[in-house]
Amino acid sequence: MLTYNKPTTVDEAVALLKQPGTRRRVLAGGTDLLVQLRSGRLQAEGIVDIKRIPELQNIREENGGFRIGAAVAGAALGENAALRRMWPGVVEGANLIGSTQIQGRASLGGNLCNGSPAADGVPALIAAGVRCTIAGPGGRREVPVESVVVGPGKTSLAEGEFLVDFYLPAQAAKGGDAYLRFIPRTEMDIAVVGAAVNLVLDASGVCTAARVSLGAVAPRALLVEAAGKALVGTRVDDAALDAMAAAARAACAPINDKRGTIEFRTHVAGVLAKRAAKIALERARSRA
Amino acid sequence: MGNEGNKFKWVGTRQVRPDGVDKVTGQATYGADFTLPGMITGKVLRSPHAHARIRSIDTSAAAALPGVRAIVTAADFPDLPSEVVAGGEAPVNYRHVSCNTIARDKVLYEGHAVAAVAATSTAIADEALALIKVDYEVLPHVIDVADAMRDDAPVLHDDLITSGVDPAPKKASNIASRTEFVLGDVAKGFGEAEVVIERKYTTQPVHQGYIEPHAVVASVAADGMATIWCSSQGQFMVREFCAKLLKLDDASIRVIPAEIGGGFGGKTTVYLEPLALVLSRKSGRPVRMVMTREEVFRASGPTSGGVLHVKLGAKHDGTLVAADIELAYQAGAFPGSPAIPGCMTAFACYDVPNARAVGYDVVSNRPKCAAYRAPGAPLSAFAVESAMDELALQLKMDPIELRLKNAAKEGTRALYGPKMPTIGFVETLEAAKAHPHYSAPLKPNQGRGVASGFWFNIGGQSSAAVHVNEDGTAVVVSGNPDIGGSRASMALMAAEVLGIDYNKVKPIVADTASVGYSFLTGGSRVTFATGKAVVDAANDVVSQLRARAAKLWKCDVEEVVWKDGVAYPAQGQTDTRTQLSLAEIAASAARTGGPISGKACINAGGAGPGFGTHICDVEVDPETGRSSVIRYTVVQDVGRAIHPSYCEGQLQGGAVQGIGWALNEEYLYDDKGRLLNPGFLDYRMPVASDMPMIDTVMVEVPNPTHPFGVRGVGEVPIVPPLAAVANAVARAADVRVNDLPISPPRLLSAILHK
Amino acid sequence: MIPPPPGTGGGFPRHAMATVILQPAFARRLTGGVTNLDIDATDYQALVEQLDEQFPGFAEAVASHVAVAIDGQIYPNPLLEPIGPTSEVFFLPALEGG
Amino acid sequence: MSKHHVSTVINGEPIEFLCETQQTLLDVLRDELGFTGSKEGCGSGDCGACSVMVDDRLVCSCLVLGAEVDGCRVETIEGVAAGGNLHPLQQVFLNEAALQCGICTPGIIVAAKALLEKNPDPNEEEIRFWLAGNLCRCTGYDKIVKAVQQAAAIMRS
Repeated sequence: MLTYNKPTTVDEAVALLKQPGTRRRVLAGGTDLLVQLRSGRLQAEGIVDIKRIPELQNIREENGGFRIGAAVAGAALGENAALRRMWPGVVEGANLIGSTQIQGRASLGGNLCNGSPAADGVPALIAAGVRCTIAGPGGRREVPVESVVVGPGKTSLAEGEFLVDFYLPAQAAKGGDAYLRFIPRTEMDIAVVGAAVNLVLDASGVCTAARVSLGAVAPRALLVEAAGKALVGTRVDDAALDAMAAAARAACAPINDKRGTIEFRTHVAGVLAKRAAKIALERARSRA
Repeated sequence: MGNEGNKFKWVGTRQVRPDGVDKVTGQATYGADFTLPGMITGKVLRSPHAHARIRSIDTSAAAALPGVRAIVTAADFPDLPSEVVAGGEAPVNYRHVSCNTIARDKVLYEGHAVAAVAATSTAIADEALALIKVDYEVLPHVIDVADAMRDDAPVLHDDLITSGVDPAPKKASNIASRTEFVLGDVAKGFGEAEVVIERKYTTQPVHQGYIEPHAVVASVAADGMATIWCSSQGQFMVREFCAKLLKLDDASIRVIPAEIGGGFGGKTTVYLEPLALVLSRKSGRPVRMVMTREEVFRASGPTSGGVLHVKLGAKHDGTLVAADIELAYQAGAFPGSPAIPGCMTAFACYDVPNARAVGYDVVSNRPKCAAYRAPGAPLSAFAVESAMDELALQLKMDPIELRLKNAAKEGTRALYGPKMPTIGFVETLEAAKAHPHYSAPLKPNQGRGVASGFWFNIGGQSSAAVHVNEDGTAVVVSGNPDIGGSRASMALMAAEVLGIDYNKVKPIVADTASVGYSFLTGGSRVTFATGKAVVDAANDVVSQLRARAAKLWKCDVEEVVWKDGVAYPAQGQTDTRTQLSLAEIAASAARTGGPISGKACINAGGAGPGFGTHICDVEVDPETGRSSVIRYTVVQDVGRAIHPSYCEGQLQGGAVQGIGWALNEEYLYDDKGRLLNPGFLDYRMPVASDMPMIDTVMVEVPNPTHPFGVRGVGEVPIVPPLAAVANAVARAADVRVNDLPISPPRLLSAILHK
Repeated sequence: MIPPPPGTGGGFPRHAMATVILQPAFARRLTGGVTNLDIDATDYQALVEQLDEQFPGFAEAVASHVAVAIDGQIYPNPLLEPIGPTSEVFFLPALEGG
Repeated sequence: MSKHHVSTVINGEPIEFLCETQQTLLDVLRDELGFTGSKEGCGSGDCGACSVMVDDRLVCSCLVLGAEVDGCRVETIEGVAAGGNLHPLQQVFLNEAALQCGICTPGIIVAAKALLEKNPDPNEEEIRFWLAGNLCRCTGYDKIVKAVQQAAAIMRS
């Protein structure tokens, strides 16, 4: 029989999750977990609902950046004006997860830990240089977001560990980010390609730092360092954007599946990276 | 369009549907909403293989599970002969229906039902399914229609000999039939042609996509009397199929129609009903069965995909002199694709002196196809209307002008034989040409496509009764499920004939024991055929009312005329003292001979053919291959719009289904023949944000065989969109994709390699 | 009240004969390939009886699997539909719909 | 088998129920409590026919466990009409024929109501994207979008 617990503290949750022998699953928004349990793709003997743990449900400003609880619903992220202003790309990614109804439940923590290479919430987090807090039997540890997922459906979380929150650093004075994804329809699809760009300009408009992340073109979301490098030291002109797009395409290792072909994913990855970079550039420039 | 210039008081007005309040408040009872005391749950065990022989089924472990009340397999069903017999209106092979309901000997597609369990809870039923041991001998399978036609293809049915070929083939194949229609001399026609377009097209099977999964509650009493509550497109169809499959009398089955959550043709056959009936009979408990969405995709019928070769021959001035189409439609696991209507409708829009259509009905290891809006027509229209667009481009002719030049009119001989009766195709073309949409400017990467379409529409058997209540209100009883506002149409027509307020007329959809036989809600027949029955029944009431007035006035019935709900003496109609309203006559019914009730049972012929012309604008993103429909206009001859809003709804809904068919909807299989996208996530039906508003223009060329001029409207609007979209994309992207769906990867690849 | 639709009642004065037209495949099976036949009948049943005399098995063949078009109007299951002296009669596959 | 005891407020009325972990809120509403206005079209959050409000958030009740709503407020289609009076959305859907088969209508009305409470004057694009999670196969969405616009206008005035 399937158990259900709703701990109110992180320690309580860890205690439940570390119990040997019982396969317990962490429930945040449940928009992936419940579907996978019903379809039989996942098995579980117990469900640990982490939404009643206060720190997993709040968004707070910290050292000029934001700490976001792993279970905060997409809709709540979208309603936070300060967060939207500083990290519009991160919020765009989070808000592209599913329908309005899904937004009422789906969390960034769940989107990440579900381990899908196509997760819309993840590339922008990687581009933003986000760090995650993971709690477990051994206490808490902090890791870069790109190290959490290791492959389709697989994370680096150890037995009994779970994701507590994300720390989004302060955006640079002239920094901007953006996320774009391609789907066949306008809504309700899994990303066929996702691209996030976060770049920083100096006073003269030259790019001093850039991070480019791609989704759905490899077994997990990629941080494409070469693509970022292609922008650094440039004014993000067409030549630089072409070089960046070429680097992005070169990093793609997609598959043919029901959602897209290798040719399509590789080509569109470059297209979206370029379009996202242009939006990020505009946002960086528009900052006072 | 409202009812401006409308000579009727109610017909043509936009009234609130009588069943509306229940449907906006959540009170309406659909298939899965019905419960009975003691009801238990039925679930189906489905084949994991695309093609396999069933060596044995061991249900003993499942039967031993506490809470399991009944288990059925094909052994519980009569082994019917394989013969085509007359069904409700069209021929049916009941063995095929039976074997599709529950597999006998062989499973023919992934998801094919092999056993069913009834248990006291869904969890127990699921557990029981897992305990049923089926020993399969897995056989090679074939999915695609072209592969299924090859000599070396795995054969699904050892006894399937291609019909329509003489001499008849000696060995079995997957080709169930070959059908040919010929008009004039095609070879001679192409000899005279100055321009010839010859192309190959392919389309994918698409699901009707109704949001309500199939659902049924069946209860069999100790005396064998069965009652079935279910949502379907025909309670009489459900009764007939259950009776034939289980060798029962029609009289021993009563089917009570639930509200139906969409059908579009997909609910014109049975899946769960016979299983639920037998499970209830075995368990002695009412049994409810509801499909999951995944089951709907894996086991219920899509419409066919096909391979179509089209050849058009024309003069330089655009006059068509010859046309040829050869099409192969995949039927799924059992014969019965709409290849024949595909052939018959292919060139029906045009006056072509020399034409030929050849159709092949081909089985493969997919769910048996079911009807879907204008079955067969959208595929052949996609091919023919795409070729017409290329012809127009090659002749540097306006695509509407080309169609006008060749348009079928009253008296035009159709390839399938008869001359066209009164039709309104030219009127739809003229209206489309005059529509502001057609001359609106286009931006870069935008293109405008035009396409037309035809559907016969059907009539057939319908029954109706009109009861006059003591207070002068009336009840209209008919036997067709209301799938999109037909109760309102029935009430409007009855109110018009009786001459009383629409709100005093309450329509109901009766069960099989409460109204005479009525064929399916389908084929765009209800407002036409059942509407005709309602009008006849109301006229029957009117003659009774006149007779009652005559009695009260002690005059001959001929001396009583009926007008606007009031009986007048034939002479001196201004003499208001001697008028009798319907209410007054109803009040005196007991004195004048008892209740007043009219009925009509008819077999309606002369359904007026329907034609439509669609204009579609798309914008293509040349870097990603995405096509966005940015403007869409549907023009259709509806004969007479009884309820204009619900007519428009049919036009809009049909168009959007066609747009989904053109752009994204398809079935994806792995190499084992297993469906990869059995859900709304990856079976991509249009969502609200994908669509623009769908503009509609209803042309009214009344059908002379209907008292109000009604033509069916539901089928036609899904016929033109496939080509309208494809033609728009071709003109926007400057590259033509002849294989549906025109999904982004497919279009981008065409753009990158053009 | 609404008048009955035109052309639904009564026979026709007899002058010429109705023409029955069959699709080639159908004709090969039933009439030895003859696709056009002139029949003198006032209703559908009489027409089929005459055809069945000339081509035994015809009546059975058209009993259930076909619709019939008389002067352009399609009838799912005709019996006494009137046939005019200049009528054209076609046998079609039965039609359904979604 | 021990069940979870859940206390909740549904359409303003305190309601307690027992459920197993795997029962979704939709299962509980339909099978245990008789609120069959919420429909199951897919069971995977892709069709929106089961849309309800939980603590003022629009969700698919097929993706919420019954056990999760302990102490929460749930609003379903059955609670949209105040007493005998239809909500403006319901009345406009009737007047404008914004439904055909009606199976998606409860979910769409619940979702549209949530939109209008958040944004009293949405434009066409905002309505279409807000309702993208509510599939309708009958109407092509045209009359639904227009009905929501018209209801919004009525509710503003």
